[in-house]
Amino acid sequence: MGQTISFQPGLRAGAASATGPTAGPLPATPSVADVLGVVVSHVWLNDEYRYLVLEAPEPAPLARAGQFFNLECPHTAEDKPFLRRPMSLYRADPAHGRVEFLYKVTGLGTRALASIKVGRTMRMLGPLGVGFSIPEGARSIAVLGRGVGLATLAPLAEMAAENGVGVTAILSARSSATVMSVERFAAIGAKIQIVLDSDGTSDPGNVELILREAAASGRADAFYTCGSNRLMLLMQRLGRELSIPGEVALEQQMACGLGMCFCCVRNFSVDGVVEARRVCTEGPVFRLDEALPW
Amino acid sequence: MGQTISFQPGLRAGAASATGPTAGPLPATPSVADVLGVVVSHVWLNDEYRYLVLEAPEPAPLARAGQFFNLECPHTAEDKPFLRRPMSLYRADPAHGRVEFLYKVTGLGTRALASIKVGRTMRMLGPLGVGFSIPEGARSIAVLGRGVGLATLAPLAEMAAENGVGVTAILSARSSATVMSVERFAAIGAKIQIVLDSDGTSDPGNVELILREAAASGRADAFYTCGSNRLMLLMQRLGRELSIPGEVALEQQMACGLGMCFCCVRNFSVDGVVEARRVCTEGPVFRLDEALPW
Amino acid sequence: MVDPITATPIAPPPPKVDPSVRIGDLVLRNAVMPASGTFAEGLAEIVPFEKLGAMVTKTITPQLRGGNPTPRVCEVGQGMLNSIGIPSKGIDYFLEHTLPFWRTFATPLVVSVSAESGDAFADAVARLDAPGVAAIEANISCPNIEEDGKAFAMDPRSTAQVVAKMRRATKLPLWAKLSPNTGDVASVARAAEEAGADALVVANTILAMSIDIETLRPRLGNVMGGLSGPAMKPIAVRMVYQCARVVSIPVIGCGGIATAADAVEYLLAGASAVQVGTATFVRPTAMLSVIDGLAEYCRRKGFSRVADLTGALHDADMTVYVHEAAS
Amino acid sequence: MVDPITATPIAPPPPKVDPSVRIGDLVLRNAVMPASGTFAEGLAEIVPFEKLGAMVTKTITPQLRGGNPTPRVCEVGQGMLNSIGIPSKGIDYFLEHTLPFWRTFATPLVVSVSAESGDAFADAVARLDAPGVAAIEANISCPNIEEDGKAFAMDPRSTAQVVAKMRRATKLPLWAKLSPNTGDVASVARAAEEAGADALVVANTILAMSIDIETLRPRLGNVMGGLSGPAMKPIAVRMVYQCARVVSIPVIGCGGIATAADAVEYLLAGASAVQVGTATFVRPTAMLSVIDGLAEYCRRKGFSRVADLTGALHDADMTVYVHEAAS
Ligand SMILES: Cc1cc2nc3c(=O)[nH]c(=O)nc-3n(C[C@H](O)[C@H](O)[C@H](O)COP(=O)(O)OP(=O)(O)OC[C@H]3O[C@@H](n4cnc5c(N)ncnc54)[C@H](O)[C@@H]3O)c2cc1C
Ligand SMILES: Cc1cc2nc3c(=O)[nH]c(=O)nc-3n(C[C@H](O)[C@H](O)[C@H](O)COP(=O)(O)OP(=O)(O)OC[C@H]3O[C@@H](n4cnc5c(N)ncnc54)[C@H](O)[C@@H]3O)c2cc1C
Ligand SMILES: Cc1cc2nc3c(=O)[nH]c(=O)nc-3n(C[C@H](O)[C@H](O)[C@H](O)COP(=O)(O)O)c2cc1C
Ligand SMILES: Cc1cc2nc3c(=O)[nH]c(=O)nc-3n(C[C@H](O)[C@H](O)[C@H](O)COP(=O)(O)O)c2cc1C
Ligand code: FES
Ligand code: FES
Repeated sequence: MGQTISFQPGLRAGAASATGPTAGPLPATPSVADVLGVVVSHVWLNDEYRYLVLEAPEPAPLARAGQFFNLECPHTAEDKPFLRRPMSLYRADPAHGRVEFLYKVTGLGTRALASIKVGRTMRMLGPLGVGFSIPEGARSIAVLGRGVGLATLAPLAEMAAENGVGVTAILSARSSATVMSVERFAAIGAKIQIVLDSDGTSDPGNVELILREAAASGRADAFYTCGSNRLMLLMQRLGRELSIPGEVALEQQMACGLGMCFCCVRNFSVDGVVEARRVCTEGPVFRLDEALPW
Repeated sequence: MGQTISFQPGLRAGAASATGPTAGPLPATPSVADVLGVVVSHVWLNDEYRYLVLEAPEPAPLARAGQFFNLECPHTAEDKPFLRRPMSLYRADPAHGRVEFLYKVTGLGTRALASIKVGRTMRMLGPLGVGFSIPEGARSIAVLGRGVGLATLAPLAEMAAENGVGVTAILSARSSATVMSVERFAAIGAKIQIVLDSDGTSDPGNVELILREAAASGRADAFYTCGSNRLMLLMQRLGRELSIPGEVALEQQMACGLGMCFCCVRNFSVDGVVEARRVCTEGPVFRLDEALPW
Repeated sequence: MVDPITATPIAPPPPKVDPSVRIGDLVLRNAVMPASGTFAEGLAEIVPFEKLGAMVTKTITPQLRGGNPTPRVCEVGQGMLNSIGIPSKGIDYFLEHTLPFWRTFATPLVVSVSAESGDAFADAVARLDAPGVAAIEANISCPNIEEDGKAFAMDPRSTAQVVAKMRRATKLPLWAKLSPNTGDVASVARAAEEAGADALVVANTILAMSIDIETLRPRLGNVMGGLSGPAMKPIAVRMVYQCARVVSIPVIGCGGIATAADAVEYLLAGASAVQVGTATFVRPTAMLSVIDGLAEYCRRKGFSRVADLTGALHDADMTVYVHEAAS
Repeated sequence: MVDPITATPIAPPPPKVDPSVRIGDLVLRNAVMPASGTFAEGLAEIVPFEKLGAMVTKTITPQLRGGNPTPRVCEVGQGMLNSIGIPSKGIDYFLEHTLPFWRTFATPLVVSVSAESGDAFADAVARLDAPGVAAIEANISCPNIEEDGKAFAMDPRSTAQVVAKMRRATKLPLWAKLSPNTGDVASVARAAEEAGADALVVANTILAMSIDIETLRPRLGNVMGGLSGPAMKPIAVRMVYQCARVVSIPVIGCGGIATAADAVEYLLAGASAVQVGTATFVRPTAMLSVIDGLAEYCRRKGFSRVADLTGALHDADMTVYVHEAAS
């Protein structure tokens, strides 16, 4: 993607280089810490998704779009998650010392997480990983997300807006009941297109048309996607064809979140060679053109 | 102890014989079950002891003095007891379907138990084991208990009273703050003697005097003890000397409570031969003269 | 479908699931039985023994034996250690006093037996060939006095020897219960099969230890003891998988089974039946819920027989290095 | 005592505890270090490496290696399975790019190494004799291609061979990391000592397996993987106890240590130091609390040196059958 505006809170050891550890001591002020957050709000948005707001000391609220935290989920009578669970930043508010998450209750860990009550504390390790970046000179970006992937893209849209970059947001969902974060995108004046399975508009053919139109009308100097393999492949193909740089936020099972255990690797195609990278440290945001489908 | 009035709810397979299982099918109506109790009251009596009242279906409230339950303690954030914990019956109230316990918070399991709230349910396996029996013709018995052992003896005193048998109760404790169940013994008109470490009255010499006096004045046709090795040895020696039969309620670590795992054995001296018996099935109440110190 | 009387539509009855399994010549009404040493007469009031696939006795030794010093059990996280030892009243006592009790139930009785040498094992097995005994489970995880106290099942050679001697001594179905305290359970399994075992039970407890840091003493009177319960499940599932790949006799899975889901894991890994041990201490009715839950799982997943779960793991596309450690 | 300024009585300062331990010729500032494969540069922002007794690298192999298919980890109760494999950029890369980073810390660096044959091990060890490397930890729990893929440390003979070859190849302190996947860890320990190991690390992960009963697939891409975390602690404590009784070189305990209490158990069982692995994933600062908690425990119990905990178990009055299984 050539030169980029860096919105990173400072380079970290693991993030500094995708090819290996850096020599030399690390910066004195830690930009990652295992802090204790206090739950200030925790509500259901619909049957599956919960919205969690915590008050947390720095560096947590300094997290940037695309970064994530490794959350220590509580234990309940039924669910006793052993490892932490990674969650993307949904919103960081350094002024009020707040960090927000939006998550889908899927299994053991998120079920347990869903039980945490307002006023309780939770350990949160982060901010972790490499966040989104916007290429220098970009005037407008196109973001395409589905499901909980929209949660990851919402703070990117705000970061773009803050930097005077326009946003076209294509929000894909099963039905209108499960589209999330519309207000977030609307608030920054994004051009929003909602596409649904229920009325067939989420069909890749239709999404392709929307993306092509955005590119043709100069509203897509960069592509961003999260949450769907199919949409990632579509955006990748178009990006290659139209020479539009892009980024994708990926998920993989994690244990440490800190680049130590090597369980979170995914394969990437780097100049035709397949290379394994750790999603927690080299990602979770990667170059769209190097990503491989999962 | 010669002929005894049986206060047992019905002979059980394991309890029927200390020398081995009985041949033949078991009684059709189970007298042991794993029932779900509902906590109706749960309070601290002092810094260490808690008093727990449950509503439970039959056969639980049919439990007799000296029997016990194997309780499934809840899990808390800190304490996750794996096995159940045995607790003596403190009071059974078949009319109101209630079962009560009095316990000391000592470790993992009782700490977790202490957390259970009114309205919550708890699995309780029982009634288990062989309870107390009173020799036929006894007009008055002497019970000697210490600490939580008093809890085990309280229902025995009531059983005696119901059968027109008088009770002398010697209650030993560290200080007056930790004597428990005085009202229970008082309510049935027992002759109560409180002996304390704090004023030296709990000294074995003094307790011996009290017991000898009870025996001399015809108030000790049988001896019962629970909760102290030292007091058990004292009562055993006096019982032998004065030819007073007796019973002791013993404790041992338990896993199954049902005679299956053989972890709860204690040694007994039976006609001069040392024999291992399971406290859960052959006990927890044993003949005083056969018990060995622990 | 329509209700013939009310003429209202009714849901089709849930598909019938055949819960029975076959262990060699023995057909069990279902796949669930107790593990040796965690089952006895006292459970009859809580679990109707007629509902079990089989009954398995505590291990019996030829002669009277005392067992280990107390404390004999301790908790460790989601599991427990035991060093009960094998207190036993001897085979004669068993035949005279205990067997008649078990004979009153229609459920097959498996008698667990242990001895200190191959010959003693053979002798014990011969004496147990009595009416009411459906199969012998040889607990060969016990120390072999001819091998310096090492358990027979720690080594394929001593396993082969002891199983062969027992095989000659009885026509009863002979199950060999393997020890997890070996580096090569697959070879031990093969040795037992070749020597004539009709089935394998995998596995006994894992040797372990726990220390009370306040008293600075071992938490078991015997210093070390056997780990059982959920904590050992992933290790025993692995062993069942390794064994089932290399033998053609049935494998009975054992270790940490508390729920039907646990039992399904063992069956998918290759077991033909399962034993439930420690879970019965925690929840005396555990075996009953495993039995019901297995049928329910089959219904939900479209298996018409519980026996069809055996080895139904989807691993055909995966490379397996049976001997390879991980990290 | 009285405060010299305010003249009010003050509590005597808590007795000083010496936290240092000695592993052969190496004196460590405390008894706590990370376990191989659970530690890397990324932790530096959270744990000041200067506070650790030592640093231990992820296992390095002579050549570039890829590692195993995903999923590479799964949870099992209070533990996890991993089949990371040993992805490695090779020794040359390590010496050139990674070692300089580690050299910037004053804490001794232990380099974990693995290879597929005795000669390859010897060659690797020789190449790692570089400034900044304080000791070699030989991960001999890995498969030996000359023995059909069985791990070196499953067997005393192959352990002796590989350790002897390494011993000749380096003057650096040589630690052998043993596998729990053996029936006789004490003999393996003795073999390693006799062949020249300076210390033992006991133990690596236990081979295990977990199945997703909804998909009917193994939960690890590699089918089987290594169990780590609290679930394995009682097994590894037992192995440390067995090993420490038969060798006179230091034993480093490893397996499920999450708290100072866990570490104390290992030390009492005979360990001279401990490694913390999985716990760091769950609580990245776990090692720091183990370090502090060890000193606190010593203070409370009246030990003036953490090193005095080693083997301080009160078991003199107890009979121990080192090889005997339990049930
Ligand atoms: C960097 C990153 C950011 C994420 N951000 C979000 C978010 O903002 N909102 C949200 O709802 N989800 C997010 N996820 C996915 C979330 O971590 C998983 O849904 C969650 O771990 C599921 O755990 P579980 O125990 O509830 O589910 P289970 O299915 O029971 O999990 C079983 C195991 O699989 C792992 N796992 C399952 N699904 C995923 C997944 N999609 N990604 C990684 N591991 C998985 C779990 O960690 C656990 O180890 C993110 C994942 C990553 C890697
Ligand atoms: C038949 C019987 C009746 C009992 N009745 C009562 C009662 O009415 N009130 C009461 O307060 N206590 C009673 N106890 C003792 C009670 O069971 C223990 O205090 C309790 O198990 C301690 O568990 P913990 O986890 O809190 O303590 P910990 O000390 O952490 O227990 C550790 C282990 O030791 C066992 N254990 C510890 N102390 C004892 C003990 N004294 N007896 C048996 N096992 C023990 C526990 O079961 C557990 O396995 C009785 C014990 C038995 C056997
Ligand atoms: C208290 C106890 C006693 C045991 N006694 C025996 C025994 O006598 N013979 C035997 O073969 N296994 C014995 N075992 C092992 C069990 O049969 C079983 O193999 C092991 O506990 C693992 O299964 P689980 O996790 O379901 O308990 C015993 C286990 C426990 C916990
Ligand atoms: C994710 C992961 C990776 C590991 N990688 C290695 C390794 O490369 N080399 C090694 O010797 N041990 C490796 N181990 C094993 C650990 O070093 C340690 O022996 C084991 O995890 C037990 O300790 P624990 O319970 O504290 O984690 C690994 C363990 C885990 C969980
Ligand atoms: S989660 Fe451990 S390396 Fe990425
Ligand atoms: S507690 Fe199991 S036999 Fe007594």
